[in-house]
Amino acid sequence: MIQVVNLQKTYPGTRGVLARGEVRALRGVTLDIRRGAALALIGESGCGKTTLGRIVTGLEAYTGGEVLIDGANIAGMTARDRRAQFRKVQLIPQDPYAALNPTRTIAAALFDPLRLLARRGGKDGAWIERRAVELLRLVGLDASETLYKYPHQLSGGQRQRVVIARALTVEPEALVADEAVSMIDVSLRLGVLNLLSQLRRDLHISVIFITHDVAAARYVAQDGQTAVIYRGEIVEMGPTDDLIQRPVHPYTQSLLSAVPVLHGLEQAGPDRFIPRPTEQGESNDSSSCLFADRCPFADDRCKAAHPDPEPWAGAPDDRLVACFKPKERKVVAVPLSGRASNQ
Amino acid sequence: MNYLKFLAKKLLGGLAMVYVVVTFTFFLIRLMPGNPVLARLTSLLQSGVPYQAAKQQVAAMYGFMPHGPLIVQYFDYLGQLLHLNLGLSIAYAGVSVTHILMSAAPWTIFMVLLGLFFSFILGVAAGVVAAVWRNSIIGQSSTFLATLLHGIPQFMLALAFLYLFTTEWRLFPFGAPYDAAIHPGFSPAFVGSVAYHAILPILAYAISGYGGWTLAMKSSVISVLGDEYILAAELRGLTRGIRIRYVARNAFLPLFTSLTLSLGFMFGGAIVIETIFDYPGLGYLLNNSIGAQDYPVMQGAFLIITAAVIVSNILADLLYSLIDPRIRRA
Amino acid sequence: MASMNVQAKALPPLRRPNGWRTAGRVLVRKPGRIAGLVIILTFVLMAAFGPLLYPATLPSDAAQIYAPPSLAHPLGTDFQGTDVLAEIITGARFVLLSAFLAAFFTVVFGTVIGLAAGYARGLVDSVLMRITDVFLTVPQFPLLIVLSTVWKFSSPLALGFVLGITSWGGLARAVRSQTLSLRERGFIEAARGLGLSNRHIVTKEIFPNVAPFVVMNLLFATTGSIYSEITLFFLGIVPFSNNNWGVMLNMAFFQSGAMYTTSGLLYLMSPLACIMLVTFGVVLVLDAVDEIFNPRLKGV
Amino acid sequence: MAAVMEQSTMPAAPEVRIRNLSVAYQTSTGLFDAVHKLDLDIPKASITAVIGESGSGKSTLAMAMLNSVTFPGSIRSGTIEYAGRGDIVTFDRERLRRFRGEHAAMVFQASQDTLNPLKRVGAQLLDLARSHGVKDKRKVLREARELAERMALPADRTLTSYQHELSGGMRQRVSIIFALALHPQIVLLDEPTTALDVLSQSHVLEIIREIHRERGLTTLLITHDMGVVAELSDRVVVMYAGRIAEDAPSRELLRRPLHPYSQALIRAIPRLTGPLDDAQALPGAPLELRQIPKAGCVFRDRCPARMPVCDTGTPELREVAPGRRVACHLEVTP
Repeated sequence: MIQVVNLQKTYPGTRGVLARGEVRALRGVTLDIRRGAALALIGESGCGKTTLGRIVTGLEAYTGGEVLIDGANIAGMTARDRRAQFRKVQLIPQDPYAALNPTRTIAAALFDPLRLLARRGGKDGAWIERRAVELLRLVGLDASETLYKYPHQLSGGQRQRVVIARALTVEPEALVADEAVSMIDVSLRLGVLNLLSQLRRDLHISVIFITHDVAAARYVAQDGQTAVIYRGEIVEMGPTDDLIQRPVHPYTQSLLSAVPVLHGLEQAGPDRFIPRPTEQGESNDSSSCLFADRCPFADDRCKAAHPDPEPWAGAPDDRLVACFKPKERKVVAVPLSGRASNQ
Repeated sequence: MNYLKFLAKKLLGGLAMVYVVVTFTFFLIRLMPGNPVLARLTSLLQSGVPYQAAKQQVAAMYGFMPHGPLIVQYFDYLGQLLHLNLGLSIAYAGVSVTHILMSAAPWTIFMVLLGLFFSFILGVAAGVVAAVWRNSIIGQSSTFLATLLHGIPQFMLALAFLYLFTTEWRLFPFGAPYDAAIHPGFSPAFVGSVAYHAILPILAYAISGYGGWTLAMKSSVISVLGDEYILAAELRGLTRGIRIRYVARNAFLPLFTSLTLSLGFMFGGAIVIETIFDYPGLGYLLNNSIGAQDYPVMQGAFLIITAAVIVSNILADLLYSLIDPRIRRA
Repeated sequence: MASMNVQAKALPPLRRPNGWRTAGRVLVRKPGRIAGLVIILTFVLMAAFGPLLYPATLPSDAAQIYAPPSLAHPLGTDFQGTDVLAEIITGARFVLLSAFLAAFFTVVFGTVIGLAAGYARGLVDSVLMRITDVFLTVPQFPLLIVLSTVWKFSSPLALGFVLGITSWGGLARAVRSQTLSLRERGFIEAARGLGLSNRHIVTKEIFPNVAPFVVMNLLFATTGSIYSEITLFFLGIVPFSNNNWGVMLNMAFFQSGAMYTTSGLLYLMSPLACIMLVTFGVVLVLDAVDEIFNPRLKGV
Repeated sequence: MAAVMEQSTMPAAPEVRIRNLSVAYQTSTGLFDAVHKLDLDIPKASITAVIGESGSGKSTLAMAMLNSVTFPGSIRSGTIEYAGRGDIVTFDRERLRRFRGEHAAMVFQASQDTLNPLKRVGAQLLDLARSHGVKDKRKVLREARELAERMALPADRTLTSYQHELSGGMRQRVSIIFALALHPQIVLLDEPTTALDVLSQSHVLEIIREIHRERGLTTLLITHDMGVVAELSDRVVVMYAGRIAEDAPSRELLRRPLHPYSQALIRAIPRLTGPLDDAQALPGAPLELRQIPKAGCVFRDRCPARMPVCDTGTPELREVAPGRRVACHLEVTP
């Protein structure tokens, strides 16, 4: 459904008073998301995962490579066609508070895009309202309690559901959820995560889930793929549960090690290591492994050459790893024996 | 390096602005119904002056020939401007406009800047008081006074001052920049006389600007007081003195935007205040030039007032960049 | 409370919030706002019907110069023996109409240019902002003086237009910066992603967010325009084509020396008092604007 | 490790003793308690976590502990006694100022801008030292430099920077430097890792743990993240709608939560292992201030174990085992 090939994005350095060098947000990312599939993109802030999400939803331009939606290359399209293509890919942003216009009711937010569809399909006003109610029900909201309210009258979880309902008005083929639960109260997060998986199953919508929270990624993309991004490159990719249980790239391992251990319920994986914090002013030099200066396992080779993603011998069909010394390590916390989850 | 670029950009912007204004006034006056240049020529001819002499006289007056292609006139005019030649006055026949403006400009600039200075300093201080003590009588009366003064139009204030101080109480003189009996020079008597004569107009400028500054500073201080770093400073136990300094400096910065906006207002106000107090500055000159149909003077006064605003704008921008490290540091 | 609506699962009740009713309710919530409303309405009525109450040229009585207030002349008479109250009432239309038109033009220019610059960005933005800078920098009164030499703004429309075109800069800049920041908000990006038109985004998504600011500026611009136009008349820059408050001030101050004789004081003070009253009314109503537009106070 | 924990959760002389604390906010429709009649002891030299969602009152509690609840909120009743220092609620302005920063200090969220944007970091450290009458100001700077090095910050560059030149993660660490600069006994951490991603979070938690142990601090951690609680704290207080729902040693709470809300919170954590269905979201939404019922259990609308008594009877916070308190009508045994 969505293919990106060798996608690159370079922000020009800013000139003038606050000068900064150019930033390479994406350094050649290749991905293929099929219809109804799920893909989780995980990585630290600033790794380029948000940029990727904004590019495939048409909110940002790219500086190299290709983006194909339903097999059609975005480059060279007229602005009108491009807009139509990108309408198939909807963004669910991080902040549900900013994503809804504070001066307009939920009804207004849903009716506007529906009206576009109604005009095209020759439907009437009653259809619009019926459809809005239907969509709200689909995302688990009661229309009689939400439709004519303003965003500030809803909770964070409700708002994010409204945002999802609004994205569904244009009958998209893919949703890109960028940290979609990080600003929602913890007790409600799972509900939104489950909603995304459910929409994928029921409506056959592809979901790209962007996060730094590996556990949340697992809930949306358990039967899909996960790609780990570091400084604009995919360093490891594979089926989500396999990648989490058997991480191979040291960077993936450090991300998983950093997930807090729920002492009392689980114990840390035996190979867990606390990664070194981000160094400031990393070099832009891509002739070495980009992770080499933070990697506890790096040797001279890692500093001399740049590893490209290659199939990993441990699961050659479905794992790609960009590392000279791929090695499986047990870093994920395991449940304490004899203690299943409570009750 | 970057800072120099920033400077250069500001200066070029200012120059471009002056150029636009110069061009605008040139074509405006040329497009006037009843072109004043032609009108002058006609009136000279009617009064019996021979054509050639009349033409020369007009050319001397305006600095260019009334006939001929507009574009030629335009470049001729620009050339004259570069030599600071603005033509001759009509009302004060034969006196160069530059000379007239030079004798009027210092009074206006002196008063506007002093008025701005006092209104700014007093207003900012009162704004801090109004914000920090906003729940007490002092703060509230400061706000009330500012709102009141801000709401009164400048000409009303000036009228009230004129009525109270010159008619009712006869405390201050008006009508001249200094006592005619005193010889101009750097003598204490002269300086004293200038100050004495300038007090009322300066007061009018200062009071008419004061309210706006107080209200602007008040809202700025209140917004800074709500900023996280002020709360953090309180929770770190910083002394009240240090915290007030933090607040004041941060609240002060956004006022520079208003400062640049107010400069136009202040210089524009020269017309009102100088006319009411009969004070012979640029505003007075500008207003009188209309009645006298003295277009060269009008044009020159307008140009020099605008130029003064532009230059002050650039100065305010530079001052701002010196205070704010976010701009200063590359 | 949440479980009460289980059986009501069909269409939701159409309880759409009504903007006008809310506005009305907000306006009468505080006595100050009512007072402000009454003041403004009084002057609006004066402007609408005042000139109909009197003959086109007001009668003057040479025997009644500077008459003190009486039943026949509640505010006394002027230097020609004309009734001051009549002058005030008939003079209101020109002053208020042109001030309102000026405010209207200011707000329309400022809002449209600000929205356009902030939404389009890039070259359009740069060009519009350079133009705005020029209008912001050139001081208004001197510019009006220069303009008055070419253009006799004697109708309210002409005067309003000239005042409007010289004073929209600040608003345009403010609307632009608000638009720029709104543009980055999630809901604008969402609207673009949904394929909604630019016109829709500007008018339905961005404008409602700047509307309270715009309305407040409409009110401010009205009082500001009254000041400017009165100043123009007072200084005698605009030719007197009719009778209005500014002309009265000019006559009182420059022609009849009202400053030096107490008998003419009412003639001088009456227009001043009217100007202050209108301002006062606007200030009183101003504090309701935010409440009317704040969705937090609308609806349920 | 277990022995250390036992020791720290013993109800010895507490460092902070909060009794009957109510903090209310004035709104257009009346006065509402954000923290309601709260009793809490914070043991010395331990890390106590307060966990809760939006509207739970956890941040208000943190502000109250420095007596810095701001308008329209105010402390309505209660005492907050610091061992050897007295009740902070009764402090006068100058005493309060000296107390803050010197005896108890706060570490702010990474997303907060807690530095004066117009002054360099070092100059602001000097302001801090000057405010508290420190004689040896150079020592403060030297220690700040050492702390910066430990936290992988370039020390000299950091001290000569303005705030806008620091990234979110760096500001967070600078906030820790400011909190520790005057060697306070008590450190309040307000969502110290919110807005940080996992790697920075684990690093910051590591630093906090180290320094806490080194200096023998009494630490209060405000968070909404059970993972942070599990990683860092000895003891955890679960808050809901301004009240304590449950109060227990962290590991025990995670192993066997007693209050239905604690159970639901733990069940709602997405996990890296185990079946996906093990985790479940809680129905409803956290209460807003004005929705909090005056009588009965505040959690009843979202509670799977709701009983008739919950509508009328307010559950008392009772001790069900040494060091474990629960506010629930259910019969519970640890």
